[in-house]
Amino acid sequence: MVVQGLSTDNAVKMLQTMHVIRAFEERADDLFAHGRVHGTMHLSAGQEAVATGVCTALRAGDYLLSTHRGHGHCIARGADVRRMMAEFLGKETGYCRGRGGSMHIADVDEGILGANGIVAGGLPLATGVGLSIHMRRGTQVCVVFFGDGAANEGAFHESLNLASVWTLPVIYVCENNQYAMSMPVHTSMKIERIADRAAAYGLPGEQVNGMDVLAVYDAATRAVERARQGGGPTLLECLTYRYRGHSKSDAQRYRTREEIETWRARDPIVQYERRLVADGLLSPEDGDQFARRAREAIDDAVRFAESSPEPDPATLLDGVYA
Amino acid sequence: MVVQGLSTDNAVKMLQTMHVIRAFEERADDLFAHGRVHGTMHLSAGQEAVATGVCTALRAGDYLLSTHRGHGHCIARGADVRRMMAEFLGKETGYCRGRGGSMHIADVDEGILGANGIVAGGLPLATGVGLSIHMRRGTQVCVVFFGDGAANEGAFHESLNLASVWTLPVIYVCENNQYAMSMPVHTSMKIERIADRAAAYGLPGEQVNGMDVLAVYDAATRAVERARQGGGPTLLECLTYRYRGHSKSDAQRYRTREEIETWRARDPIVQYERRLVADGLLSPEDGDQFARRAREAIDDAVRFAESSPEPDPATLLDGVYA
Amino acid sequence: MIRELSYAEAVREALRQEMQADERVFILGEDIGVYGGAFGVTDGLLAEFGPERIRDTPISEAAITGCAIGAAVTGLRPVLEIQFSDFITLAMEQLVLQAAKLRYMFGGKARVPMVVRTPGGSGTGAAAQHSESLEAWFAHVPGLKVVAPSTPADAKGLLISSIRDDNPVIFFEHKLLYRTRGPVPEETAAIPLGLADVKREGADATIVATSGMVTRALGAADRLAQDGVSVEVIDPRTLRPLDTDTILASVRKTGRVVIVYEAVKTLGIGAEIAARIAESEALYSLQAPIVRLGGQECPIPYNRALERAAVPQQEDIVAAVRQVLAA
Amino acid sequence: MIRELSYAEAVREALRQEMQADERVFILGEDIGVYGGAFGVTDGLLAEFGPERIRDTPISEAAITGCAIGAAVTGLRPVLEIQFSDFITLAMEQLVLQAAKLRYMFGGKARVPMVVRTPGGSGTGAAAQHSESLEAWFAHVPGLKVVAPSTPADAKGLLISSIRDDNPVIFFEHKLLYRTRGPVPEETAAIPLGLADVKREGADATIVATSGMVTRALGAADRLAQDGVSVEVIDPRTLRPLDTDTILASVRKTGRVVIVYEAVKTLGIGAEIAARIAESEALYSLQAPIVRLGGQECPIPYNRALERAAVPQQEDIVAAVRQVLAA
Ligand SMILES: Cc1ncc(C[n+]2csc(CCOP(=O)(O)OP(=O)(O)O)c2C)c(N)n1
Ligand SMILES: Cc1ncc(C[n+]2csc(CCOP(=O)(O)OP(=O)(O)O)c2C)c(N)n1
Ligand SMILES: [Mg+2]
Ligand SMILES: [Mg+2]
Repeated sequence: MVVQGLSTDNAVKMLQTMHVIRAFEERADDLFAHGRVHGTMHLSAGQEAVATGVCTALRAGDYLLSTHRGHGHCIARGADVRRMMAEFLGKETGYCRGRGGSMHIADVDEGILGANGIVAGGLPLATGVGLSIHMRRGTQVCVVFFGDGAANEGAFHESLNLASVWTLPVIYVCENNQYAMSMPVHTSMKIERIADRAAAYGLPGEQVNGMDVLAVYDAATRAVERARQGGGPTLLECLTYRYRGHSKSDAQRYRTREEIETWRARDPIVQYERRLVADGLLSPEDGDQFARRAREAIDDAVRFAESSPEPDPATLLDGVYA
Repeated sequence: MVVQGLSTDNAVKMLQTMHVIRAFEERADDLFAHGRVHGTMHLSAGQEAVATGVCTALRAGDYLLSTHRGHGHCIARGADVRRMMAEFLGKETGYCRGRGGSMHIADVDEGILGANGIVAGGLPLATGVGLSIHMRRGTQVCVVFFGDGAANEGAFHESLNLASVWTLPVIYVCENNQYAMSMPVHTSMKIERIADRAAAYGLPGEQVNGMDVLAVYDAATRAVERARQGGGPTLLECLTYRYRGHSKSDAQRYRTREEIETWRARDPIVQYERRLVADGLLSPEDGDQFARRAREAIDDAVRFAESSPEPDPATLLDGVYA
Repeated sequence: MIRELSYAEAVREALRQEMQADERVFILGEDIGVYGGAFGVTDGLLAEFGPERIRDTPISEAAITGCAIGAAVTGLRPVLEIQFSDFITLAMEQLVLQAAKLRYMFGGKARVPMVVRTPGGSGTGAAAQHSESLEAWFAHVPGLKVVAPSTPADAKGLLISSIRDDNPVIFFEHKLLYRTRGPVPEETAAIPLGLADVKREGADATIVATSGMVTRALGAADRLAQDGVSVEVIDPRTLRPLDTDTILASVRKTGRVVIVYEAVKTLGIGAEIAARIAESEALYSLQAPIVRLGGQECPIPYNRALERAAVPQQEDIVAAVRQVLAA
Repeated sequence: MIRELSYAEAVREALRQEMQADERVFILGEDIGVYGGAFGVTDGLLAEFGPERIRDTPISEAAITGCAIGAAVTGLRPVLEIQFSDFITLAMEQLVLQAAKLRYMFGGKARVPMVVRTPGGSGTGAAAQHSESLEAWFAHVPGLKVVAPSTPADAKGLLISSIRDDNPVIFFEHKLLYRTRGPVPEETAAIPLGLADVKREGADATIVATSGMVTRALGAADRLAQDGVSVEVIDPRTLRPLDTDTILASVRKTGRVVIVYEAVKTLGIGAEIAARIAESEALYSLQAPIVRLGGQECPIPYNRALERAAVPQQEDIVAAVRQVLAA
């Protein structure tokens, strides 16, 4: 057990999950580069530890809301990469029958209430999910991810305040990856720590190293526990970095190659693998094998997606109304 | 000189101003009760010290944005009570030619950029005014008033953040009168001091006794000075109380008579008058005379308003476009 | 004889009965608890249902709308009150990009059973930021339903259907109607969404009127009847989906149409109604160009006379009917 | 011969020339600086004008809109970029209750000379929250002007007029048009707002098409010409105010009308155009019911084939013209 409450199984599984996320993102990039995708995408390579650490702290029945950069969240929450990939390619077998695409992957039955194309758009919804749990006297919690840029939207403010006054079981996870598209976080706000904004609502805020899956897991577990016990919401800021451009086409003129390399040197997967090996929970070969298996799983997902049927245009109007 | 930088003239004028505001509000209530007003109104009796203290800290050329409860702000900023009263009665001679009414009184030429019917609606505008001053290298400042309830709107968050990152000369004055319509401030947020929200944006926040016009003046003067010198925005919270109901019809089931009496015992006008008398700046008779003159000025304003013409319906479409 | 209720009471009765029948139903909004709502509609409900289900909120229109959506998606049936329909402008993203689209974007998966009740319209001297009639915006949005009752009975019956509907419904009440009275059944009789009501039958001309304009249209019809003119008055009641059939049938019968609505004329609901007539075979029945009477192309002014001039009045409707009859 | 520019370049040239000519003009928006805008429209302007006048903002659509309004009221002439027109849903209160109404509410006093530039439309696989066509909402609002150019030349000329206009203008660009090329005058020739353009003259039928649909309408007209059908194509260009005269003149000439727009059919701009025809004397010239081709009544789906099926295509326009001719 590498941190309090984490089983060996889960400790190992976290590494596997991070590999799958990385493999998914790399393949997505590749598919895009080869012109196989009509649409856009936002990759989370570099941020795997946040999704993985947070989602490992959840249990069945909990809810999750994600962002435009949501592949990792869904995978970490147990979504099927085949149906994700099919959605990415716009196929009928995808999670959204090809209607949603990368920015709207959802698995409503499993409590994944959707990626969201609107920056901070998920925060009010998550607050409502928290209200719903609260009113039904449930013991679930709701996690919502959002970026550093999203923390400047009015929806952030209104949502955290509401969750605070109503003591809702919502964990607001800010993935501070240093940029909102091209805007550096220190240009978009004049404070050092986004977590400090929690004080404006009278709720706990914590900043963690988002490149360290154990640190994320640990902080998330405490926040989840507090929420489950009726202790209300938490703002959890995870310091991380996106390796790729913002979306499909991004010349990245707003940052330097050196900066990227500095962060890559702290790669969450490499670091964690080393740690597990050092702790004797893993042999060095295991790590390579996980990476390979992850790529195989994604290969399989791509095969599934590519061999899946396109939606029938005659079904265009399906699902507008219940 | 009762506080730093305040001339005797201004010290006395503040008392006169507060009397005029009180008289205006009482007469407005009266006109309403007598069915002479078609529309709604929000009275600021009890809050005179905030408007007066803040506006006395301003100079010609500065800008002001007000709220639905805006009569006091306009009077303290030097607006003509005749044209205000005419507007209240919907007359052609009113500030807005009878188009705006109580909630939209504005004197654009004098930098009073309007009361605002939308809670927190003025904050983004004020931020833009600050940007405009900043870009023109002006030495003016912009003051925007809003309520405790408004501090929970997204516009509050976005505006203060922007003003902070751009170091804009805007003073955000929160009139915390303990209620947003029927909602007590401690139910609408889980923090003790709204001023503390300033920390979320890296800007100075200060809470003052809003029943003490000198305290308000003093704090406002410092904030205005800072803004004028390029030191950026301030969040100034003034603790105060509205004596009347929220708007025209309000059974006030959300508060007790005792609570109202407790606050009335701290009446800003009575207190300040005592202070000026104690300091020898005023004889006790002066105060009564100010009150009487204020009522006379309002009588005159009502006469002006009532004898003014109604707008001609043929001019309905005037002023939609420039 | 059926007892009479005011429109506000009818709304309240629908809320109360649905809350009694279904514990998933709850209300949230600003000042709906001890205050009873800005127009008194929820008065008394706090005492009956308590603060959990009659939930006063801070002033945060976007987030409370999101709260309703999030609660709806996870199994509750929220009824959100937006204090004045103007303030819905602060919740457009949540309503239009989230509530209306979630189900579709998710491949037909989630349900969003929520109602947004909100008072619209002018006539109270509340000026430009408290008098909007914005229903056409929402009627433009697939995924939403839009309801605008004109009588107490319709208000009750349509609100019941709206609460029971599994889709987001924007329910526009009208400030000037709150105190109007009419017969309302005591039982929880739902009126289906999407059905127009012929408020008065007639043969010479058709008036299609919505919300607060229905009363004025009926008044105009009375006035015209004195001159022997027989006017049919149709209230669509639901604006999305719009019951085109009932309207077209009337047009085919009378051949003369006046459409009356309070919202700004350009692109108000009357634009769609006129367009549906013009693109149907009913076009061939028209004996005169359609006349639309909508709000003037200006914000709502404060002064009473100006405010009156800004939206159609009974005499305008009478004149418009005479115009289509003269053509 | 006149040089060619892309639509995006034409917009940029208008911005640059107006900024050079008038130092009160400045641009604000998300990622418009070093990034050059999500669609590259402002690329290079930061280098030329510096970060004060090419002002990158945090992600705060409501407040940056308010910033534009506040700056405009106090003498500057801001041009605000909203990265995708969908996000304008977050700024409706500021645009509709403040920018559009300030002047009127203040008795005709303030001026609000600002432009909101924003890309609309589908076709890029961006799905339901990044593909809206919302122009009809704004065309419903007195106090605003609404522009939607379909060619590079119109984009430049209309943007110049919009920047020089003393009222708030919502300027809808179309994502699929950014790379289309056409002749654009080098000088700063303003095209007046409120004037439709006859993009092609014809005698047998009229197509009124807006924004991205104009190209498709012209394509359809070409196709129909092969069969000897002569189609007139009108682009209103400004949606508020709408140049009704030009449309009615064409209807009187051809007697057959197809209206094509990408927004959801119900209450899209075509509703208003059809209504204006139906309430005019031009009604008597109609030889067939009007046909409106609008977007389907659903959010924009992701999948390419579905996305295509959701909005009118050239072949749909051809079929619609055949239909009005057959009637
Ligand atoms: C309301 C809104 N504004 C702007 C955008 C365009 N946009 C998409 S992602 C993004 C940057 C978001 O930054 P951040 O919240 O830090 O998340 P990150 O992309 O870094 O994961 C922007 C501006 C959007 N989708 N929604
Ligand atoms: C956006 C918006 N929401 C709601 C309202 C209705 N309303 C008007 S004033 C008010 C209370 C405002 O409280 P606060 O900001 O504390 O100001 P106060 O009235 O106490 O001066 C409410 C809910 C409004 N005008 N605008
Ligand atoms: Mg970021
Ligand atoms: Mg208050």
